[in-house]
Amino acid sequence: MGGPVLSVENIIVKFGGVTAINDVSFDVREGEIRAIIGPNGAGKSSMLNVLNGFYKPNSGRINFAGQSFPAMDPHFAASNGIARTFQNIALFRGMSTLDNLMTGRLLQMKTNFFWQCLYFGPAQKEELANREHVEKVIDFLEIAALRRTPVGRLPYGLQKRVELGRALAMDPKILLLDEPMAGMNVEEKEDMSRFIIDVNEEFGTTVILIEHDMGVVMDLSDRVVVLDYGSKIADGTPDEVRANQNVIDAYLGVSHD
Amino acid sequence: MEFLHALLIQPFVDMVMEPAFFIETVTKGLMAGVLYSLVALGFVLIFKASGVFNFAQGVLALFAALTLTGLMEIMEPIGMPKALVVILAIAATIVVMVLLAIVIERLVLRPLVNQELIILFMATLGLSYVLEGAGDLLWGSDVKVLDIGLPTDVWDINGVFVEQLDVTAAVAAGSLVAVLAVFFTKTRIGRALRAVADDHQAALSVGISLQQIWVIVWSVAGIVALVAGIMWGSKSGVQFSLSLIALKALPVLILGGFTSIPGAIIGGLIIGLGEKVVEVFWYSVHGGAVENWFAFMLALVFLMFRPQGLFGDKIIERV
Amino acid sequence: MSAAEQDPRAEQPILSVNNIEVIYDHVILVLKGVSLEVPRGGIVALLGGNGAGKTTTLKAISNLLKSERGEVTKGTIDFEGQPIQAMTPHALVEKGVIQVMEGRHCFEHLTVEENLMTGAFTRGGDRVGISQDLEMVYTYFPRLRERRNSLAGYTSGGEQQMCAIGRALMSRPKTILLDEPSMGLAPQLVEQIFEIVKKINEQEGVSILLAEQNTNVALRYAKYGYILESGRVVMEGDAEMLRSNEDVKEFYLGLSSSGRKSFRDVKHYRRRKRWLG
Amino acid sequence: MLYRETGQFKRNYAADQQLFPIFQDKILLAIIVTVAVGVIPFIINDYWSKAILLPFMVYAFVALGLNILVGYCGQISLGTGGFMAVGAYSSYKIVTAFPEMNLILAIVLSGGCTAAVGVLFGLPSLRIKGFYLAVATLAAQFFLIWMFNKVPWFYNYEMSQITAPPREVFGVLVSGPQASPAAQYLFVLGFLAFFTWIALNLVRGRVGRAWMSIRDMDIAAELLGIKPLKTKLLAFAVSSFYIGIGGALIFHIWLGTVEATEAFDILQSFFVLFAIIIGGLGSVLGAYLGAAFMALMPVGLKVVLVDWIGMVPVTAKHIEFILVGSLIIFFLIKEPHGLARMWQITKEKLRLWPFPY
Amino acid sequence: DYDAYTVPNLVYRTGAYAPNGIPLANGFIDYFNMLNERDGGVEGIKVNVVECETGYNTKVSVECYENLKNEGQSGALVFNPHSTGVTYALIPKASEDKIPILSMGYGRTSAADGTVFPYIFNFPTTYWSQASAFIKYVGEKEGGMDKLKGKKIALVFHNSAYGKEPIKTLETLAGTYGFELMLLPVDHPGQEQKATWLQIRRGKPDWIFMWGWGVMNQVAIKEAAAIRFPMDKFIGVWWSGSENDVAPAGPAANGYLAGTMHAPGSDFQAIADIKKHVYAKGNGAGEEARIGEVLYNRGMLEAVFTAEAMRNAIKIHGTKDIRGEHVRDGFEAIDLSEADFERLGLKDFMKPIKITCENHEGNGPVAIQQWDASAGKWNIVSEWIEPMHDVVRKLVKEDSAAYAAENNITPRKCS
Ligand SMILES: Nc1ncnc2c1ncn2[C@@H]1O[C@H](COP(=O)(O)OP(=O)(O)OP(=O)(O)O)[C@@H](O)[C@H]1O
Ligand SMILES: Nc1ncnc2c1ncn2[C@@H]1O[C@H](COP(=O)(O)OP(=O)(O)OP(=O)(O)O)[C@@H](O)[C@H]1O
Ligand SMILES: [Mg+2]
Ligand SMILES: [Mg+2]
Repeated sequence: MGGPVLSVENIIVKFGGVTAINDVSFDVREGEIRAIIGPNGAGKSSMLNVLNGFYKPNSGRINFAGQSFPAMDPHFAASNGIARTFQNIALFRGMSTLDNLMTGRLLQMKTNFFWQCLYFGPAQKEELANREHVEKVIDFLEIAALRRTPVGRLPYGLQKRVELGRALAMDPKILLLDEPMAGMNVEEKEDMSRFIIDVNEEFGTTVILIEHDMGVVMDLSDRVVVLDYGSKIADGTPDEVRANQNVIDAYLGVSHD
Repeated sequence: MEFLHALLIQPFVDMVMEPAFFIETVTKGLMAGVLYSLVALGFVLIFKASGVFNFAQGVLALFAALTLTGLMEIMEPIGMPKALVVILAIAATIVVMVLLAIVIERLVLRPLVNQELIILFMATLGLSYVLEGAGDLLWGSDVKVLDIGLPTDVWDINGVFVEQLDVTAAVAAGSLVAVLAVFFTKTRIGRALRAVADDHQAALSVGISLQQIWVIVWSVAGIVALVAGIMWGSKSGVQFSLSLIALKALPVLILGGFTSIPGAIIGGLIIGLGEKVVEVFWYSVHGGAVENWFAFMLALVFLMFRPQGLFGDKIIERV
Repeated sequence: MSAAEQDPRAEQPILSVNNIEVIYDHVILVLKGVSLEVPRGGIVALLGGNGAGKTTTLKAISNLLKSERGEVTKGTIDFEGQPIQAMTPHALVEKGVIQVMEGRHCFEHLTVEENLMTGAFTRGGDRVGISQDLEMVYTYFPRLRERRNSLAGYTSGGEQQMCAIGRALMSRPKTILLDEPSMGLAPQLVEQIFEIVKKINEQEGVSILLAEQNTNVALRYAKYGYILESGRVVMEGDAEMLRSNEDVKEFYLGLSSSGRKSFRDVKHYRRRKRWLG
Repeated sequence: MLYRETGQFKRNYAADQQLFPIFQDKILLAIIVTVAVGVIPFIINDYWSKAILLPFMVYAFVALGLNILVGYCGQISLGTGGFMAVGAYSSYKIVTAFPEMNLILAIVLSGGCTAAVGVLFGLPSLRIKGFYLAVATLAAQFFLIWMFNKVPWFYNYEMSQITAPPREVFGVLVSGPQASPAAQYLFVLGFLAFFTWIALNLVRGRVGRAWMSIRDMDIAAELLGIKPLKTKLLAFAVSSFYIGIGGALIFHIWLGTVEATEAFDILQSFFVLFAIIIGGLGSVLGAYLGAAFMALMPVGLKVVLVDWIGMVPVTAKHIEFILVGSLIIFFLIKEPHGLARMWQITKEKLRLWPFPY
Repeated sequence: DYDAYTVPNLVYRTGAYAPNGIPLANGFIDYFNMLNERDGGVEGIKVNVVECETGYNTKVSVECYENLKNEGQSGALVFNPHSTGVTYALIPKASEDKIPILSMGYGRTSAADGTVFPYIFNFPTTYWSQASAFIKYVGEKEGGMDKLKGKKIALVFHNSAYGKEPIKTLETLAGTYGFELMLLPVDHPGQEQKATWLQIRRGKPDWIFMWGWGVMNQVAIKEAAAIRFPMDKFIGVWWSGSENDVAPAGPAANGYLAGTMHAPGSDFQAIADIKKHVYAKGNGAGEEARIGEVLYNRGMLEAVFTAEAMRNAIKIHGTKDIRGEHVRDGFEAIDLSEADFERLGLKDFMKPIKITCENHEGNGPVAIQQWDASAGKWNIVSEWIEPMHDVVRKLVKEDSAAYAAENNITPRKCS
C-alpha cells in the first residue's frame, strides 16, 4: 500500500446553525479501502461532498494530486480521477443504462463539435472506442441485459449497480461510494463487495466507502474513520475501531454479526 | 455625450425639478403594480399548492368577468335594485368558478397526478384554449361594459391625480394577500397544500386528498381571478384581451417568487414602479413602449442574485 | 400452494392480496400473480431480491400505482374483507392503511416537524392527540428533535428515513406497509426501528407488512414471511421455518453451514438460484 | 410477428449505434423519402404548399431547434418567437445588403446571428432554472420584438413590415411571389432533411449525452466533470441556430412578408413549445409529430367543421379552440411523453404481437 | 353564365379584435344578402359571400387566401384582408394571382399608386390623407393654419406598422406648420397605459391624435378622462371611432372625436332595404339593433364598392363571366357622384369618389365625427375635409418607388 493520495486537514463545514463537519482530518493511502462510518447525520456524505467539491468547507485544506486547496473544484476532481456514487441515487433517469455509463466517458471524449455534427471519422472512432470501454464495465457488473432500459424503470438495487458502473466508466483513481449497498440483500451485497474488491485489487483503485452494514465495512476496509456529530471520534483498522468504546457507545451499540 | 447625459443625468434632474409629477408617476406605478399582483396572486396560489404553473389564470380572469357581466345582463331586466343584482351575480359567479374548479380537477389534474411540471403547465395552456373558446361561445365576443358600482372618479390631491378604482384594487389585493398568507402558513390545509407541491406521490401516501386540495386551491384561484377580472374589466370593458393580462403578471411572479404570496404584492409594486418610472423619465432615451420588456429585464436582474425570486422557497440542491 | 391451505390462523386476515398481476406503461408485466395475507395484528415480511416486485406489491395495495402509470390488471386486494382497489389512497389512509415509501420521499420544503404534522393530516383537529404523538416520535428519534426546524430537504439520508417513518406513525394507522425501513440507517437504529415496529404491533395491535432486504433482522421480528422472485411468490412460511430453510440461509441470510462467512471470502459470483421462472 | 429485431444481430457496436438499427424502420424511411421527393413535388399546388406543407416543415424545423434546448438540455425557453424574428430580420438585412449572395448561405448566416443572440440570452441559465428561467426568457421575446419594431435600420427605414425580395437558388426562383410551390417545397425540405440529420448525430453522441445529463440532474453532471454553463450555452446556440433558420424560412419562403410584432409574437413561442411537448420532449421524431399536430390540426378541424359539416366559420373557430385545447389535454393525459413515445409503445406492442405482453 | 359569384371575406369574429371584426363582417355580408334578395344579386347573378375566420392572424389569413382564391366558378373576385399585416402579406400574392385587394382606408398607403400596385385599392382615402385632414381640422379650430405654430400635438399609436403609418406625414407637416409632435407608442394589447398618459400629463399637448386598435382605444379614452383631458381635443383614427371604443368609458367619453370616411347611423335607403329583405326574413348576420353602427356601415360600404366594381367589370368586358382581373378594371372605373350614391340608397352617405388607373386612393375627403354619450350616437361635426393631396401624393410616390425598386417591378404606364 502506497503513501497518501488524498488527505484533508481540519475541515469545518457549517450550514447556518448546524455544524455538519467539525475539524476533521484524515488521509487516504494509495490503493486502500477506506471506510467512513458514523451515526446518521454524522457528516459522512458531507465529507464526500467536500472531497469532490460539491461543498466548499468553511475552513481547512484538501491535499490531492500534489496540490493543496481550501476547496476542491468539481471539474478538477473529476478530471483527476475522483469518481463517486450517491446516497440518494443520482442517475440520469431519462437515459438508458448504456447512455448513463457513456456519460462517465464524457471527459475522455474530445472530438470537436464539427465532427460531432457529422458523426463521422474521428467522432465515430472515438464513440466506438469508448463504447468498447463501457461494454467492459457492463460485462464486469453483469448488467448487459439492461443496456437499453431507461434507468428510471430499474429497481432500486440495480440502479445502485448502474451508478457504480457510471463511476467505474470514468476509470477512476479514487472511488467514493456513499452507502453502495443500502437496500440490498445479503447475496447482492456479496456481489457488490466482490465488485469493490476486484476494482480495488485488479485496477488498484483507491476506495472511500460509506456503509452502515458493519459486516461489510469490517470485512472490506483496511482502515476506518468514525464520525459522530461531525467530529472524528476514531480512526484505525477495523479491529481497533470495533474495540473502541466511544465507537461502541456512539454507533455500534451491541456489536453486530 | 448627449446620450450619456440623457441616460444618466437628465432623468434625475427631472425627478427633482418636477416633484409633484414624480410623486404621481410613483403612485401610478405602484397602482399599476397592484393590478399586476392581483393576477400574479392567482398564479402563486396554484403553484404553491400543487407545483402547477397555471397559465390559464389570465383566461380564468376573463372567464370570471364574462360570467359576471353575462349574469348581470340576464338579471338586470328583472328589475331588482342594482346592488342586489351585483351581489347575486357575484355570488353566482363564485359558484360557477367553484364548479369549474371541480371539473378541472376531475378532467385535467387528476389524470395527471405525479407528472412532470412542464406537462401540467402545458395542460393548463390547453385549458386556456378551451376556456377561451367556451367563453366566446357562451357570452359572445363583443366588448361588455362592467359596472358593479365601483367608484370611478379621480381624487386631485393638490395636483396629483389618484384614481379611486386603483385604490379599491389596492385595498382588495392587500386584504386578499393578508388572508391567504395566513391561510397557507398557519392552517393544516395550508401545510398539506405545500406538501402536495413538493411531492404528489408522498402526499398521497400520507393520505392527503389531492382532489380535495386541488378543488380548494382552484376555487380560491378562481375567486382571485374574479377580483382581478372585475378590476381590469371595469377599466377596459370585458373582452377577449382581458386574458392577456396574464403576461403582465409573469415578471411579477418571478421577481416575487413563484411560491410567495407576499412576494406577489412586493414584486408587483417593484415592477409597476420600475417600469413606469423608466418609461416616463427615460422616454427621451428609448422613445417609449419599453415597459413590457423592461419589466422582464428588471426581474431578470433580481434573479441573477436570488434565483428563487425575492421571497420564493429556496431551490434545494443536495446529493 | 396458496396461503390459505397451510394458514393455521382461523380468523380472517386484515389484508389479503389475491393473485394480482401488475403492468407498468401498458407493456411491462411486473407482478405475475402474487397472493399474500396479513393477519390482524401480525407482522409479515416480504422478502426478495432487487426487482422482485416488493415495492410494486406495496404500491398496488396502497393504490399508488396509478400515479406511476402502473395498473393492477388481475386479482383482488381486500382490506378487512372489502375490496380496496377502487379506493383513493386518501380514503385508504383514513381506513388506516398507510405506506412508508421506499426512498424516503420527505417534503423538501417543509421543516422536519411540518413533515411529521402532515402525517396527521387525516386526523383533523385532534390537537392534543397529535402533539402527544409528535412527542412520541421525538422520543423514538431524538435526532429529529434536534433537526425539527430545518428543511427536510437538507437533512441527511438517515434523518429523512426517520422522518418518513415518523410521519407514517403520526397517522395512527391500523396497518403499516413498510418499504425497506432499515435502508440507510445506522445499525442501532435498525434494531430500534424494529423494536418500535414490534412495540406498536403488540401495544396497539397494528398489523405490519414490511418489504425488507435486511432479511436477517426482518425474520427475527416477523411472524410470517413471503419470498418474492421476479414477480412471483416462490416460498412462504413461518419466520422460524424460513430462517431454518437452507436456501434462505444461503441466499438471504448469508450463512453457510460453517456459520457467517466474510464478504472478502466470496471468491466467485454465485448466480442466484431460482425456484421458478 | 411482423415487426421485431429478432434475427437481426449486430456484429459490432458501429452497427448497433446506427440511426435505424431495425430493418423494418429502414423500409418505412425509404418509403417516406420516395414520397417526399418523388411524388409530392409533382402534385403540389399553392394551397398544399402555403397552407399545409410549408407550415408543417418550417415548424418542424423550429420545433427541432427548441426540442434540443428544452427536450434534450432541459432548459425551458419561451423566447422562441423572438429568436425566429432574429432569424427573419437578420436574413432580410443580409439579402438586401448583398443581393448577389446565395440564399442558402444567407439563411445559414442568419442562423449564425441567432445563435449568437441565443447564447447571450442563455447566460442567465447558469443561475436561473426551471420555470424561473422559462419566464425570464420572455425578456428575450419582448425585447427582441420591441427592437425589430423600433430600430428602423432593421427594416431598412421603411415600414416595420419587411417583404422578402425575389431570390434564385441555382437558377430556380425560391422566394418572392413568382416562386413555384414545388421549388419552395424542395428548398425547405432540403434544409429540413439536412439539419435533421445533423440533429440526430448531435443527440446520439457526446454532445447529446452532456445535454441530457444536465437535463436529468445538473448537480450529478457537474460532479462528473461536465461544465454546466458551457453545455447549456452550446444548447442555446444550436437551438437558436435552428430556430433562427426556421424564422428565416418562414419569412422568405412561407409568408414572404412579416411584421415582428405579429408574426413572431409570444403565441409563437407557446405554439412551438406545445409542438415539442405533444410530440415528445427529447425526441427528434417528436418534433415532427408535434409540428404536424399543431400546424395541421386547426386546418384539419376547419375542413371538417366548415367544409364538411357546414358549420358557420365563427362557431367552428370557437369549437376548434375547444377541440384543440381538449385534444392537447387528452394527449398529455394519454401519453405524457408525447406522440413519439406512443409510437414507440406501439412498436413494442408490435414486437410482442400477437401476445398482449 | 355562373350561377354565383364568389366574394370571399377574411373576417375576425374571434380573438382580441373580434368586437370590431363582427360589425364589419356583418355589414358586408348583410349588404350582399340584400342584393341577392332584392335584385337577385349583381346583374342577376347571386353573390356568394364566403367568410373565412382569421382571428386577425396573418398566418391563418394566408391559409384562407390560398384556400379561397379559386373558390367557385368565378374564383375569388376580390379580397378584403381587414388587417394591415394581412394586406402586406397578400399584396405580392394577389398581384401575382390577378385578384384585386380592397383595403378600404387601411393597409399600405403607398398602394394608392396604381402604377406600382395595379391590384391594390385603398380608397376612399388613406391614413396619410386622414392625418393631413386632422391637421387641417385642428388648424381650423385654432383659427387658421398659422396658429398651429408652437402648438403641441401628441400621437398615441398602436406600436406596429399600422400605428406608425401617419408618423411620416405628421412629421412632414410639423415641419411646414411648425407645430411640435409628440410620439407615444402603446404596445399591443394596450391594457395598461398609465405611463403613456403620464407623459401626456407632463407634456400637456394641445391636441391628441390616436391611431389605436381594440382594447387600446377603450383604455386610452378612459385614461384621457381620468386625467381630465378635454375630449373635444382628442381625435381618433377611423379605427378608434366606433361604439365599442367609447362604451366602457360611459359618460366620460362624451365629446370624443374620430375621423371617418362615411356617415354613421341607419337612416339610409340601403339600410332600410337590408332590414326589409334580410332581417325581416330572419337572415340577418347580427342583432338588428346594431345596424348603423360605425363599423357596420363601413363593412357595408366595402360591399357597396365591391358590387359597383363588379357591375363596372361586367359593363367594361361585356360578359358576366368575370374574374379577378376584370373586377380590378371595375374598381379602376369607379366614379360615384352624389346621384350615384342616391341611386344606391346612400344619399349623403359619403362624398363623390373617382378611382383611376394611376390613383387607387381616390382622394376621398375625411370627416370628423363626435360621440354624444347621452344620446349614445356618433354625429358628424365637421365639413368634409379635403386632405393635403400635394403633400400626401409626394410621400406615396417616394414609398411606392422604393417598393418597386426592391422587388424589381417596372411601374406600368397609365393611359
Ligand atoms: N446542504 C445542507 N444544508 C443544511 N444542512 C445540511 C446540508 N447538508 C447536510 N446537512 C446537515 O449536516 C448533517 C450531516 O449530514 P450528512 O448527510 O453528511 O450525514 P450522513 O453522515 O451522511 O448521515 P446518513 O448516514 O444519514 O447519510 C446532517 O445533520 C444534515 O442535516
Ligand atoms: N415505474 C416503472 N415503470 C416500469 N417498470 C417499473 C417501474 N417501477 C418498477 N418497475 C419494474 O418492476 C420490477 C419490480 O420493481 P420493484 O421496485 O417492485 O422491485 P423491488 O422488489 O422493490 O426491488 P428493490 O428491492 O430494489 O426495491 C423491476 O423489474 C422494475 O424494472
Ligand atoms: Mg449520508
Ligand atoms: Mg423496492
